Amino acid sequence: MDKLSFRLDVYEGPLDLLMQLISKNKVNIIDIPIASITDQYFEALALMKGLDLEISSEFLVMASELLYIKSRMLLPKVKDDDEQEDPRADLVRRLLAYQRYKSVSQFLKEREFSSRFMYFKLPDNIEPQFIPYTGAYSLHDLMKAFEDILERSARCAPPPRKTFEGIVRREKVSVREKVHTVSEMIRRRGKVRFGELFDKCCGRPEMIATFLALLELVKLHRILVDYDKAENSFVLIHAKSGDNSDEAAVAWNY
Amino acid sequence: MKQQLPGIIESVLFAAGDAVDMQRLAEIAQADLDSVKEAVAFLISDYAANKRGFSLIEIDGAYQICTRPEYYPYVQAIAGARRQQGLSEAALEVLSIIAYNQPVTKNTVEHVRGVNSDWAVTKLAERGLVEEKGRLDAPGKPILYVTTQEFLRCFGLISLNDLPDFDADVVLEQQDPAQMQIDI
Amino acid sequence: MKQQLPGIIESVLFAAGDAVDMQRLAEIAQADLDSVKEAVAFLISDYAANKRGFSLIEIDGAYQICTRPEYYPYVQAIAGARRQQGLSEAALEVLSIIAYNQPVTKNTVEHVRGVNSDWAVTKLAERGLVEEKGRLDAPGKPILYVTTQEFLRCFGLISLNDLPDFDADVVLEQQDPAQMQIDI
Repeated sequence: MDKLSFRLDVYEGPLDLLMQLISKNKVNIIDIPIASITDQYFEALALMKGLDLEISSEFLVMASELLYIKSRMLLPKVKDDDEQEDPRADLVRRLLAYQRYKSVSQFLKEREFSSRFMYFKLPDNIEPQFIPYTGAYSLHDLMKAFEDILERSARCAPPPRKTFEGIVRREKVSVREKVHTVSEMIRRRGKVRFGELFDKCCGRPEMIATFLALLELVKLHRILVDYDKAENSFVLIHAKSGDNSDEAAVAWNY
Repeated sequence: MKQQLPGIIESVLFAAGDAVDMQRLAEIAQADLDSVKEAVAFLISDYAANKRGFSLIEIDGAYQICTRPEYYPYVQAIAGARRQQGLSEAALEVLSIIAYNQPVTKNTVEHVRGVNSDWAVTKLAERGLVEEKGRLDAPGKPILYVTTQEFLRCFGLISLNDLPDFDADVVLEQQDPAQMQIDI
Repeated sequence: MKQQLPGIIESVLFAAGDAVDMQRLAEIAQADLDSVKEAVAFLISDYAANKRGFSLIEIDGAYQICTRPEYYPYVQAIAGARRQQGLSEAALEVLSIIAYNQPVTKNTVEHVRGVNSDWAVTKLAERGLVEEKGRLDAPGKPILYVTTQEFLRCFGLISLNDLPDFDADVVLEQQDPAQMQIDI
């Protein structure tokens, strides 16, 4: 038999090495010439060792298994003993099973990039349904919401004047002005959350002016107040049927 | 318009997830801008005419593919248990402040709100509604935040110009107490 | 099949991103399973006939929408090129063994391969091709592994039935001892 050349780095394990030897020798897997295959197996290990390749313990376990089978094969056979199994039987079973998975590996390898040319998409963020709240609300609740914001603003350290240099045009806040601002904001957006009205306010005076403007607009039916349970917040809705006269009409009171 | 252009645009927009600038779309499809616009117009009318599941929207010079609004009830059904929570009150406040003042530092946001806004800013960034964009040329080089295209998409805005106008004179200023008495 | 069904299916699959079980799809669309299958077949042929940007795949009783492979050159321009690195021989072996024997312990895998398979199993789990699913009711309670939907998707399999048939137990023929003597 020719000296075999081995692809040293590709043995997945002792079974893989054995399969390669069997295939090189063109022998039947269920009728392995144990003696010669065992010799070649040891040659391969020696070669691996010579090349400083790490030989994992599994290769050594298989080596001893092969020697055991070889020795049993040399024992005289007891005639007419059907119970006696071929000493190679267990190894052959393992090799056959391994061979089948090997062929499945090949099948998978060919299909490995089946979806490479397809791109998938991440799930969308799907927002929960908005359920408008139509229950009753009281002016007290509205006042309470405003108080919360005022209370919070009290903790707000005033920003240094310097921060706003150049953008400050006015130092006063009038309710009249706020009526305009608030009504415009609600008219343009259709619906505004209560808290949003105060986002831009700094200091109690501006907040109070904003709130008074809001009350005025409610009184004039220019806006409607509803409560959005999901958001746990009042929402202010533009009232199409409301009185659309000039803000001046309401601001004179102040 | 080459025959495959609508398909190319669909697949690119699908894979991108986000909005894709129309100029960039033209480059990718190796087509001119007019052809891209034409193909997009074709897709929009095709989706509508055949009641398809998609719709194509234009945001800020970019296109994005999304589900057709009329099928939203079905789409919501798939969300089922993994329904996402809406934005918190705090997050909405921060978002509005950033939207109107961008680019803006967290410090400014906190001044306006009067409370620490770390968590809300982080949350908004996580959800892709705001993002970092450079640093302010000031001591400490604080990070500047801007709103994203996702913000526009989320709130149904075509551009930031769609935000309701705020009077410029609603100013973050400490009031003179004496003055106040008169005004209110 | 109601007229809007294809559109509903498109929008739900689009929003979900993931594969959606066909039964669940039928519930959401308020249609029967056959109608859903019919609508999906319509979509698949429509996408192909009109060179649309999408394709619809079936995995394990679920449907998923993705980009049409022929537009990959364009899509990769926006979404980035795909990693070309294939699985190692060892990983493919482990995957085959798990696929046919699931749920299966690492021990069994190692017995079949005749070699330690820790690394390969870890690698496969990292890539989402296999996952843990419970433990074997045996001493040491070893972890059981199964293949995932991602495995089917990745390898273009509709279900595990698409794996090649194994010959039912290859029968180990009892050799004639006399014959054996000659062989050795």
